[in-house]
Amino acid sequence: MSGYFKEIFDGGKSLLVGLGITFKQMIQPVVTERYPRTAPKMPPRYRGHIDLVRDEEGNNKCIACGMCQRNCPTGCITIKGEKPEGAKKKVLTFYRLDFTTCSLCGICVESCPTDALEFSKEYNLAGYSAGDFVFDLLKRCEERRR
Amino acid sequence: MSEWAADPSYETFVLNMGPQHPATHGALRVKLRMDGEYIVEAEPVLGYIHRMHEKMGENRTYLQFMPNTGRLDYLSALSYNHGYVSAVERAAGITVPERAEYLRVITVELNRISSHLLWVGAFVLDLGGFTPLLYAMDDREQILDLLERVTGSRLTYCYFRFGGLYNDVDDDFEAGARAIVKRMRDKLPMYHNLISKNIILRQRLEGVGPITGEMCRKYGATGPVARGSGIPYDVRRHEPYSVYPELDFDIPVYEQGDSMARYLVRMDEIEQSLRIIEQGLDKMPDGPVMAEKVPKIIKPPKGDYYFAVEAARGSFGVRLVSDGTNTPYRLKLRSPCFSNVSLFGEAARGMLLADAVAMFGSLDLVIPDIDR
Amino acid sequence: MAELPEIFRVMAYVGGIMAFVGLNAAFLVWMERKVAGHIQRRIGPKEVGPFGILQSLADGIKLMSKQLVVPAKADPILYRVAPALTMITAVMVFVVIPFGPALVARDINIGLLLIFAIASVNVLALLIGGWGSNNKYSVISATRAVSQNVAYEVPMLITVVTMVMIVGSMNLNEIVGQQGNLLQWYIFPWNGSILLPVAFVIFFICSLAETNRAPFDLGEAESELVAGFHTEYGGMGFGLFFLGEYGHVFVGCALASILFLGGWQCPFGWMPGVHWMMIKTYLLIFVVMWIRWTYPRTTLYGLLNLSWKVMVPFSLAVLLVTAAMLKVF
Amino acid sequence: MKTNAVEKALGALGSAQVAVSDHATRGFHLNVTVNPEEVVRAAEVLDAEGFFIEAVTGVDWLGEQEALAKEAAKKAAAAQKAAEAAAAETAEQGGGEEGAASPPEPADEAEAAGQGQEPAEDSFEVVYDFNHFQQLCRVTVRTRVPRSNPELPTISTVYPGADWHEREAHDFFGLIFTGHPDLSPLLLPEDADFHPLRKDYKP
Repeated sequence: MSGYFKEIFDGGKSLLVGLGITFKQMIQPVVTERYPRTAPKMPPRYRGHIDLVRDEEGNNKCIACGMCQRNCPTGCITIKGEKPEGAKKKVLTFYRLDFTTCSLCGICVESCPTDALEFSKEYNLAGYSAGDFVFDLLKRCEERRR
Repeated sequence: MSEWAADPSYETFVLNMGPQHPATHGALRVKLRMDGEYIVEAEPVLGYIHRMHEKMGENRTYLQFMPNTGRLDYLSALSYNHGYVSAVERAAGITVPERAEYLRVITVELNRISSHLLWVGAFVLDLGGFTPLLYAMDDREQILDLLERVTGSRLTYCYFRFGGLYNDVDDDFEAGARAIVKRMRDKLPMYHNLISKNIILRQRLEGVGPITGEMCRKYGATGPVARGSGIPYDVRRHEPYSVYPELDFDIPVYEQGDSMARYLVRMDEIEQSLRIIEQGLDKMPDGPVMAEKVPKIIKPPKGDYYFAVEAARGSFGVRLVSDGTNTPYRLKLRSPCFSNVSLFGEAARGMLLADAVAMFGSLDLVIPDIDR
Repeated sequence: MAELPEIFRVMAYVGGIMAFVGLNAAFLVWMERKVAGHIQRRIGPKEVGPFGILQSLADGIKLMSKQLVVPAKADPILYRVAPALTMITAVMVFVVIPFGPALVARDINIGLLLIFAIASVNVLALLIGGWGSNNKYSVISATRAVSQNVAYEVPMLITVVTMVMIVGSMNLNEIVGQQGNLLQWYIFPWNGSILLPVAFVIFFICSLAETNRAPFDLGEAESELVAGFHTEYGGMGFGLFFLGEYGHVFVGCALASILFLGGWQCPFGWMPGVHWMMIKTYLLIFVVMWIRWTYPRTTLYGLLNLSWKVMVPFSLAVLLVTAAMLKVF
Repeated sequence: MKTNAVEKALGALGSAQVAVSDHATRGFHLNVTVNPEEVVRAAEVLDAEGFFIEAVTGVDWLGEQEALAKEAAKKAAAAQKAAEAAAAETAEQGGGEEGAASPPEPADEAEAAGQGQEPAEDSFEVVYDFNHFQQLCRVTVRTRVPRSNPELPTISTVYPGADWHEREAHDFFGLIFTGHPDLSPLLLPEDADFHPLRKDYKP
């Protein structure tokens, strides 16, 4: 019989302790980060979609060698470049990234011989159609220069 | 209670739990033949989220398969990175510098704590308690922020490389990690008072869904499911790899084999992981994070290799059959949840629906890990 | 001015009660989400109107704008009657609840009996709803809700019988009238029998179970039965179940405050009034919500064990001790 | 240690060749190859020793035999070229010893053997992984099953856990496990008749 009362007493005590905890939590300040009003700051190594690195005058360092295109596991990068006569190195003319199939593994950034790629800090990429996620990095690079 | 359900005249009905059901945490369907609220027979149906990772492994180079490992069990993705990377290092004979191994162990243990935290929240949510999920998510957020600062991603990591890491940690990683350890140590008593000692929860879990050691052996269940049934099997101790032998931590084992035991095993594992992280941070030497001459294209010699790691849900094994080229000939991923869920059919026979949901939650299943 | 004919009084009270039930449900929806928010260290509704007040209005409009879909194989009559029935029982009970000394729709001398008669019809509504929507989950949840309410009707009535024994009448206004200031409330052991606080706790827990709330919400157990008996209901069907549930929660807490905390009596005895009744009831409703966001759900057998093995013996003990003490003193 | 106890027990099986391999470099301790019929026996032995089933899977060795045959032919051709060079050299020195004549013969037989019968039939390799909870000992049991009729007995009677692994192997490779309770597709859709992990699978 004593077990019966003891169990009820212990049970009751554990219930009251539980209430105490939630009350203590209720008094403490709220932890929500009000996203639309306060934009969160992304850490330096945050992996957004890849972007072309711009050196001082603002043009990119890419030599259109296609290393990133070959190494990408899901083949989401397509590049076109041509060699202007007289110049030694090829120049990038078209850089298309299909971000819908990119898995952000960083192999392209790693395998680029001239370190022409880096991770951007874009995080709110809402779009209405899949087309919104196909980026033309060359155009983005020029836009940022102006 | 359901013996007379055996004769065909007694009418039982089939209830579909899933593939879209709050308790299955993903696209897994369990066909329950029910007699009233008692389960006469339960049969999990898989394949709703099957992506054929093993075929992808055969037409990708070794490095290109790295992001796939993070998509298997996305809650402890770093352990899966660790398993795959170590398997290829064992095959190709690459040795990893000391600092990289320590950093790997620390980030894997942080990932294990974040996985257990999310599991505790979701598990108590299955039992009807809404609030602990939010507290667990709040603590887990700290770990995700720290790992995001280091690896760049929050859930599906691709941070390890053959021979070391993608890049070294920044300097306030150690301070961040120690702050997390301190914060978790203060918070654990709160969790125990709110959840473990709560009489309603104890009544819901004690004696519910008993799994015997023999059943674990027959079905190959590993991880907290086996350790809840009295089997002290933990790959970190049993088949020591990386720098685990130098770290001193113990393996929580409970004998009862019911849902409460599995819950307590995971809660104690959080404490052990905190100990590992602390020791790791103390013993971590300086030095390079990447082995010197790691070939650009990995071509391991012919033959087959096996490497097992202790993921948050059990022993994750990679069987790598290489034919000397730069893509694996065959890549078998032995997933822990696949074996853990296979014993649900036999274990749930004769249980009440509410208890079956509690036991299902205590198995801690991640469906993409089952379907691969 | 001349006494207005009776019909105006009835019309005023019917309008008042209907408005009150609607507003009360809207307020409780907002309050529950705010309380849940702050317990879980988040804000709760914030965007719609100042402090999110209009959130429940927005929910109401959303629910009303939804198309009323009747599942093909659902029983046409039962499916439609069930939500209405919960609403009817929720509203009818307000007839006898004394909000203020003179503010009671109909002061019937068997008020308490009327409340419990109507409240038990609510279980029927859940059963009809569950069975009518022809969905396996709903049938399971309906049978659970029935066995749960039956199990908790018994101890609740036994504690109410002890209260009636002490007070001597079932007229709610009289019950409140006899409880003057704080020291005369029936929650304190020196006012009737030494086990009155236990009676209050039992009554409160049983009212939780009656209204399918907190740890006993097996009726609409999300994680097992998807949404219990109102799985197939969308739009206002679900809305009515929701209004009904909040109506019953208010009635349960109002009864607890009437029987034990001296309804509209003021703790210090000066001007009693409807505000005291509101404060006490909404405090109790806060406790109900606080419990809901703290505990997990019990199982059916755990719940029935609690009722038959703990609640009923304790309430019988309270009954006997009270009877003995009333005889002696 | 558990390994030698198991080694003796498995050795007792008729066709088992038991090889101890180094765990550090290969990941398993015992590498056992058995005939398909012996698989259930091996499973029973390991079950008696208290092992748990870790995984069952297949490897499709399509084109292996051809590669072997080509290799053998290449080796034979190389050996023959070397023999001719040696014979030409002795002819230059005018020495007439017969010694040089002998090396070409072995080259011819190998060559003849090479093209003689058409290369042996390709096969699936079915790999069973067992491990032990208490002592560290991973045993890998392998069998070869011809690709034309990939049949072998099921071990789900001994290890119920293998039931799903075998269904998965059936999904991916088309291996037929005789005596299996229900060999319907597990991960692939119900009406799947293709086997993705076969090397000759065209999506």
